[in-house]
Amino acid sequence: MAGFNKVVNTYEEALSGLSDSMTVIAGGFGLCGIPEGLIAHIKTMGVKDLTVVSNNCGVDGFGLGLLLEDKQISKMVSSYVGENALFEKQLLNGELEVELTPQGTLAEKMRAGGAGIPAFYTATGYGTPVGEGKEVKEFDGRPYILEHAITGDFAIVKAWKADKFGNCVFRHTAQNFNPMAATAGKITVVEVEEIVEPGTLSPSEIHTPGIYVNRIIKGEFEKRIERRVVAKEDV
Amino acid sequence: MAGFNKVVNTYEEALSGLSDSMTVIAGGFGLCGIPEGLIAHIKTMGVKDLTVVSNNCGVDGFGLGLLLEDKQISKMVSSYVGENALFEKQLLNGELEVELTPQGTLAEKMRAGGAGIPAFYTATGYGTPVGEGKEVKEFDGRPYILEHAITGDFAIVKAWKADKFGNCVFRHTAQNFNPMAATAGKITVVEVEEIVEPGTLSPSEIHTPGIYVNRIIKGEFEKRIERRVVAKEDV
Amino acid sequence: MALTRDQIAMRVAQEFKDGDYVNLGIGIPTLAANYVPGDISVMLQSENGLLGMGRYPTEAEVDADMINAGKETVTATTGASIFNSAESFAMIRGGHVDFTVLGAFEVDVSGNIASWMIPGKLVKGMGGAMDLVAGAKNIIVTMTHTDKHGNSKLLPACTLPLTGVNCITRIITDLAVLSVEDGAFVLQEKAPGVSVEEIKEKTLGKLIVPDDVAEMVF
Amino acid sequence: MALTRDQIAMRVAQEFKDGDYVNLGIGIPTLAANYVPGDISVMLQSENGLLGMGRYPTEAEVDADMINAGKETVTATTGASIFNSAESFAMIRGGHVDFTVLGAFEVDVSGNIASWMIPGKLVKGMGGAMDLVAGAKNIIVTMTHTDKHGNSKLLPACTLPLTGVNCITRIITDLAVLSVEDGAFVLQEKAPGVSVEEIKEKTLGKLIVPDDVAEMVF
Repeated sequence: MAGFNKVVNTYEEALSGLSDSMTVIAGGFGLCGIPEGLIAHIKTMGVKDLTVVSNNCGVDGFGLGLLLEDKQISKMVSSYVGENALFEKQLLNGELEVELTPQGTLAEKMRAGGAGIPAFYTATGYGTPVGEGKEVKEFDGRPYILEHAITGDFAIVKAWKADKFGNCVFRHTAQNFNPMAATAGKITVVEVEEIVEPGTLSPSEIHTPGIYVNRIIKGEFEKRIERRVVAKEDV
Repeated sequence: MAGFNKVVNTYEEALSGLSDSMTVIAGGFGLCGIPEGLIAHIKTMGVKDLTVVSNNCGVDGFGLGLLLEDKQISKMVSSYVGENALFEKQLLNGELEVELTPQGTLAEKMRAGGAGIPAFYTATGYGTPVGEGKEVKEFDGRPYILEHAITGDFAIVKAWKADKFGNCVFRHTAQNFNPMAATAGKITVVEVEEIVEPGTLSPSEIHTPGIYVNRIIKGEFEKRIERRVVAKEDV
Repeated sequence: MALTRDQIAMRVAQEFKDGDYVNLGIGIPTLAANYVPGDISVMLQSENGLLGMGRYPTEAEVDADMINAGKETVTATTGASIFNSAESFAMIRGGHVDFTVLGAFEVDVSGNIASWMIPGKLVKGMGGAMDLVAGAKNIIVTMTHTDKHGNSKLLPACTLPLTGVNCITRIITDLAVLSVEDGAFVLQEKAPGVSVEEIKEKTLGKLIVPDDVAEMVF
Repeated sequence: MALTRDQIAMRVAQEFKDGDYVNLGIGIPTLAANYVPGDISVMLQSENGLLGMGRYPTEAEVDADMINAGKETVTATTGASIFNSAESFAMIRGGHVDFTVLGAFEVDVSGNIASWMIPGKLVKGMGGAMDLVAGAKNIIVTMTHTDKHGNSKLLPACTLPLTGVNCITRIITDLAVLSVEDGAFVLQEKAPGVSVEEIKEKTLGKLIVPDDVAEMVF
């Protein structure tokens, strides 16, 4: 099954073909379940004018926040971008554009992109700034807005384990946007904690089937915690 | 967590509230992964004029085919109904209406119904009899048709294991339409091979979260095989 | 006396029924989890993909892969399920979550809510709030009755950009419990020691006051 | 000589590249799995929710919960994944399956295909065929060049209700391999011993015959 072995050994190979002005879809929620090494390598590559689709934009100095340092991102599509001073500055300067998208709509847009559904109706955002300029249609007397799918030139994904064929499982809430991102990239690159042999993962427990995955790289993860909250009392 | 214990002990309780002219969404593909006991009990109940949404309609004398015997189904929404002489007869007699729906569109309609998406665009069926009378819209120069979500008064689902809170896992390809059906019923009833204690199933391996499930009943399954094909040579 | 944040949360928790699935926003709504009556259980949905959110972890339990929608470290309860963001919002948008509790800057007599954006201030984003107000079966808004300048937050029409339209049916403030019905706020309960006059004075939108208004019971 | 069913399947299998994900329809397409060259591997997608469909089971392996889209008992290969029908068709509709091979009653010079319904005959349904032709990157139609009455199945325009429009790019029959380009069939290869004249005669739609037409090699 040589043709299905998707493991690459360097970040150069993993991100080969990524160039200026491309759209990159990134998995992760806050700093949880983000492809740390892939993001760091995009910084090293120095590609510019990226559109990045991700629920958040990391924090100053970590995660996608790294790509703000050299102004590599020209547009973010996100639901919440409040954790980042550099982001604020570039936004106010007009160096960075942001398309705020409701979190559920964002997840569904990625899923739709991967699933060949060019657009869908949702009540989310109707009558709000999000609905402005969008097609409205009533179903059963309730108004809905038409939202379009998102696809990316690249998708960068963080999984817990993947087998060499690209079948992935995610750990706890580090799953989040990763499975949808994986379906929506022309080239999908998965950075994992552990690469296993095909057959190791139970077929019915696979979160992302290998068909969506083009390249797999073993990463090292800091897994920085954004808000460490610990139980106050004995539990 | 008494409020989350969804286990019922009789089929009467499991299907309480099901009445004439309702829409029932059923999981299963062919005879694989069908809620055998729930279907048999619907026959016993004798409710009539049902609209049944299911990829297939069982075979003569088994599965949904049972509900044809007393003409309980007035309309089927399916992708393929070719395995059933009684079905043919009632269709030709005009006793039964069938709305043929492409398999992927059917799965997506159920998912959309459960996910609060009233309609979506797909290229499937454009330019064919399936597309007739439906709204057409172009995206990136390709025409797509608008398909509407499906929801049911009841969904009947077959799972392998469920915990008492309704978290379900499915076995092998008996998964098929079951997870989508589970999301699309106003009342979702799951018939399972085994009921387990909450905490037994790993949270990240659950196929259907309990929030979708209203009632759980332990069933006995014949698991009839539609096309038993065995390897001819030594393997 | 106006309620404290914890008292508002306590009153919110009285709304829950045994077996409810509930999504709690950041702030006062989150506090409500501490006051769920002992004889019922609710399951908390966290929109980053967790149904069955538990307490905060001990030091030993802290796990970077286990967070809630507020990005705090958290645990899962027995019988929890974990899933992706599309599934999480399918659940929310599809109306499977029984209750959403969230804060707001303003609500109005049409059931509109503004909670995410103040023009001129930096906009951080709506997160999942627009999906939640569009999808949950019952939405409870918790907020103070007036802003820090004493201006009413219960208006004839919201002035800020909206989070959702025609979706708010119940409001719990530091002064009162109100429903939204047919273009008016209807006073359901008042906080202990708060007069109907004070509530009238601080409610700018049309307010209907029934003959008999109960006092909240804790 | 016209090809046998197995020879058509053999020629189909030559189209596959190492690492392709392939969906094979019932009939001749399914046979193609037997002729995948030894130096490449393909993974079979079965639209009921199985990626990595394997051989038929032994008696001991037969499992009612493990079937393919033809409702036959099957096994899964090492590295297979199993998922629900919405996910399966997300994969198909989203263009992630490299090849779909399916039979047809008719195809035409516009790349239209009719494969599921003959008016006046009982209609059993399209199953997943409409999704497959709308979604796969490459579709190969396998069929006999003519029907049992000798009528061409390669037409200027399909006469039967369609399965999909503008989607067929490659056809492998018992007589030839053809592509569909700019409103015409283009003859790519002929079966061993079959003359260009016979192919011309049996192709009702516009046929372009290049100067040099290779013979199939097995």
